[in-house]
Amino acid sequence: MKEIELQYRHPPDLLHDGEIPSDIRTEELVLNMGPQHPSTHGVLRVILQTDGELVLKATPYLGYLHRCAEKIAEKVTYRQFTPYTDRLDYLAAMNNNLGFALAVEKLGGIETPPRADYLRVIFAELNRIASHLMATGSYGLDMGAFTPLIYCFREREWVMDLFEAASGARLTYSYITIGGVREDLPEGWVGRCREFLDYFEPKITEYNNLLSFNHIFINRTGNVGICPPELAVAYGLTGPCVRGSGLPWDLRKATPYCRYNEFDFDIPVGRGENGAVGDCWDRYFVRVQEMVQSVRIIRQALDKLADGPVQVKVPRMVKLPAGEVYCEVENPRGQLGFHLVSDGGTSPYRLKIRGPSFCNLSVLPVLAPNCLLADIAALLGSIDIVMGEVDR
Amino acid sequence: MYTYERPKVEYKGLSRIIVGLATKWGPIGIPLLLRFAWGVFFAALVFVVAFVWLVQRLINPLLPWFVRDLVVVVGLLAFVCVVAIIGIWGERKVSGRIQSRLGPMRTGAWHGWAQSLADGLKFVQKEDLIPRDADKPLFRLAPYVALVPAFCAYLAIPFGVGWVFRDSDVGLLFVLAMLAIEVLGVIMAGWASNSKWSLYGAMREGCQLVSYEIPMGLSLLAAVVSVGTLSLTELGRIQDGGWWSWLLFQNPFLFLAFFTYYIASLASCKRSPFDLPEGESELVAGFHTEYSGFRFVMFFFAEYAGMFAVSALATIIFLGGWNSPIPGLASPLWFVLKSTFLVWVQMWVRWTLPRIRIDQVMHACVKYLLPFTLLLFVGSSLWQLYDNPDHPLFEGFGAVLRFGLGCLGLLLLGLFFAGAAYGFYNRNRLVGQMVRKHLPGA
Amino acid sequence: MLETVIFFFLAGLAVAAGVAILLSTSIVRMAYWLITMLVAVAGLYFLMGAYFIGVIQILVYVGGVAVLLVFGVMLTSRQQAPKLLPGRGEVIWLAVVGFVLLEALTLSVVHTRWQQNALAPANSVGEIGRNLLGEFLGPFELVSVLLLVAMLGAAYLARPKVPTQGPQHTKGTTVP
Amino acid sequence: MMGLTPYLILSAILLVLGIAIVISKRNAIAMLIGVEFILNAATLNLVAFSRHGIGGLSGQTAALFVIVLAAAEAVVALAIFLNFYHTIATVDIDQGDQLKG
Repeated sequence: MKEIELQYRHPPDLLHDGEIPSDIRTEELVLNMGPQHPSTHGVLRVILQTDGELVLKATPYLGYLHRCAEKIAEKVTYRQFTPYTDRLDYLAAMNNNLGFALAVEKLGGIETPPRADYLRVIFAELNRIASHLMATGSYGLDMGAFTPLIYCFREREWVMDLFEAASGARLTYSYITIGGVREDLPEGWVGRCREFLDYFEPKITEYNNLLSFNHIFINRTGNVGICPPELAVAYGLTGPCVRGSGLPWDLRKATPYCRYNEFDFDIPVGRGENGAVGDCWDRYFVRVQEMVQSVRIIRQALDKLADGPVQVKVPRMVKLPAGEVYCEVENPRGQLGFHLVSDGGTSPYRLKIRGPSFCNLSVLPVLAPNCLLADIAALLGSIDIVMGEVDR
Repeated sequence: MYTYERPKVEYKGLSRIIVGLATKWGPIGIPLLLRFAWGVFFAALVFVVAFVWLVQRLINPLLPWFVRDLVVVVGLLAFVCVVAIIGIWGERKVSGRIQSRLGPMRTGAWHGWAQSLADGLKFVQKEDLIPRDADKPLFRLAPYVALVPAFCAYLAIPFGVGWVFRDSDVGLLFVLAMLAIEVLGVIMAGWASNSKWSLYGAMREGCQLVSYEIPMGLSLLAAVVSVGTLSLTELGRIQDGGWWSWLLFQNPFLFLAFFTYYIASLASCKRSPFDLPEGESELVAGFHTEYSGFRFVMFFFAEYAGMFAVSALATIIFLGGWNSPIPGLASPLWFVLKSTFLVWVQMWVRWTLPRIRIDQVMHACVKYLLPFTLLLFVGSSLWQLYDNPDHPLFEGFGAVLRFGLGCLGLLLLGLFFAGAAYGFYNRNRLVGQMVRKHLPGA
Repeated sequence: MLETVIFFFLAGLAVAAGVAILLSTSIVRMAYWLITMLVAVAGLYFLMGAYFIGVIQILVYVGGVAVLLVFGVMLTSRQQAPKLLPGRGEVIWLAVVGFVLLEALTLSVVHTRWQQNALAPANSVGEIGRNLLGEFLGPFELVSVLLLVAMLGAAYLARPKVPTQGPQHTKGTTVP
Repeated sequence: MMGLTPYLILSAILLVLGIAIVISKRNAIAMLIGVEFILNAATLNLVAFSRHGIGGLSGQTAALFVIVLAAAEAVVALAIFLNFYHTIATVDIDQGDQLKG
């Protein structure tokens, strides 16, 4: 890893702590970006050392949204903790619920019925679409294009409506619970969902025309913030960030859960079409392609949906056997891991959460040097962090 | 229990008198004023009429231009304000329509027409904040330095034959000069705010405007050499007689110059995709990060006044000004209509495109726009010979010259239309074709 | 009458700007006072009917040179520089020289009998253009060459001296 | 109708002010400002003479040259000052007394 770092870090003579080149004394300006800044996606604070518009060093400072989620887990029961997982990555609450439910089920040896599994897949993928819509839309906003955001919100609204119909909530669902999903679908939901998919699929092409293939956009994002595959692996990037670097790594294929092995879908990877492999555009475009794949998965899952129970009987006060388990799921932003240690009681002894945004953010100080100020917004947007999960 | 007490403000000097009068007479006077609003309005009207009559009768013999100038200036000021107000409302409506929403609908009865008035009222009420470490005189001065030149530009813009405050033989240069001063206000604001974001905004503005002034001026000069006057009235007058006599269609170089001018004018109004000085996702709000209340509104007014001014310039020089597409219907309405259309296109562009990076802005100007406009300028000068093949200098090979220039012009136009067609069929990849990846020091 | 009022207003503004620069210690203020002077002088040109020169003054000086100057100020005075004040001896020497020079100039101006010819026509753009390409063609060409040289020189002087280490964007990462 | 004399006196005052600024300031950019004053004084003179019929329009033409030269001068001078600033990190010209940068 040391060699990789040396290889891919900026030239040493431009480093802040490096040697200053022969006859020039650049005057550095320390810029405090955030925690209230429009493009830091929440309350991230980045200290930038800049020389004019050139960024020499970027240091993220975290903790403005720390809410002790892991500590709270030790005080509440397993069922009670499910709503807290909603608040981790609040844009992909379904996926968070799924990760936690799977961890508990794995430790408790609980088998879920097939209908519950398919419903979980449907909702996880729908939430992936909603989350990626948010990510791509706000990425346009980071680049100065306001309109894609509104379009993406329009589509996301439909997804929210679907979620509301099923779970009653629009942001924090707590729908996927231990042992299955909380309730069965309301009447007509499947038809409505198909309607959405039919409507949504051509829209992706529209957004590609509006934003993805726009030359200004490509020039702003292509060849910017290049994260080569070795670096991505070394820094533990997951999700679209690692796939954007050209590595087809997806937990849904690698270690299938929730009957993901029954579905036919591809893993989109960055191919460096508009620059080098692993640039911001690749990371962005992987998200767009993943939405197409999610639509494919949802269609198949809707076809497979058969009648049956949506949850198994699990006591209200879940008690897990003593032991520990680590369970990861593929969130929209990467791998969300729950390391659950139980001492046989009604609440976890220790719960360690591996947040994908947190790990992805760690690569920012490596990629940021030698970018322009405007590229920092591009970089942050392409890493696509959610501070609720970074700070937990 | 902590309670917040608003610090008692000590007023001094003139403000003390004003505040004292307002607190004393306001509670009595304002309800009265509201009650008798119509009466006050008509009284004011009568007073103004009487004043104008008095001025005309008594002072007019001494200063014959005084009343006319006063009326025209007040009218222009009102026009600029109306342009800004309608522009802000229109921007929101246009953005709303582009983004498949309605935009403001509630304020005022019809389609939220009073939205910007309400906004203005809100801004006036806001607390007038000045950062502690700001350079206070410059901070206060900056909005005026931005707004006043933008208004002054209108003094030389003719809305029709005779519809101009001062018809000058250097009108075009005057408008350009006034638009060039505007940047000083922005830089002043950026510096005086004592905020790093503002400073970055000001620096970007300085770079961008000084660079894009050159292609802008060259594109206009390409039109000027084909007419031979800098007077805007004259420029408009010679385009009388149908759309085919507009300078846009006079020669192929001018047709292209119109587009280069439009791009450069986008940059000089700091409109998207060149809105780097206030790029909200990079520099919070750029040069006006620290501004609030009415000072902020003044920057807004300056922006919209500038937008309309550059569009008006394009209208007069390339689109026939106040002349109608069909000869014989010339009217200032045409002028306003065409300028409004160009302003609308600016809005359309703004709500469609992402923002360019600063190095790309500079490279697009220096490497692409500047040489291209130079070429257009030279070509347009040569085209004069096409129009005058009998010039004694070219005796003998006038026909050859004519043929060559015709071929060159056709080639350029053909290339333009081929490019446009290519762009249309690849319209998802059209925009920003000229921008390349560059970095300082690369 | 009005012309006199406007003249004295603009002249006063220009002189006040000069005095303010002399007394000021903040370089940014100095730059903005310079702009005040430039605009005032442009106003005087307008007053004299030299509209073209006035507009060019604003376009080139205020829109170009002054912006450049303010830009230079922003680039170089970020840190709190020590106030660069002249010494006492310098001030005395300056006052004497300035006074003598001013006296000499004003006296010579007042006591010279200028031959006042007919006034130049106000509409002068075309005339100046003809002058530039006729009588002053040589200087005109020289100036254009000089501008080119100045541009190249400035670009050369202000070039970045960092050994051009290809930044990240252009490094061209290879795909393994 | 203003005569020629007020303009010439104003020009003289501006010239002296410019010289005073150049002499008294040690900041390189302030000196540049002084030079601009001097050049403007000269231009004002030229235009005033031209206005009052001495030399016809040659005065205005020459004023044009002065403005152009001033622009070129300002650009080069600023480039030098920026270089100077980069090299010795100050704009105090008294510090630039060594021949090697």
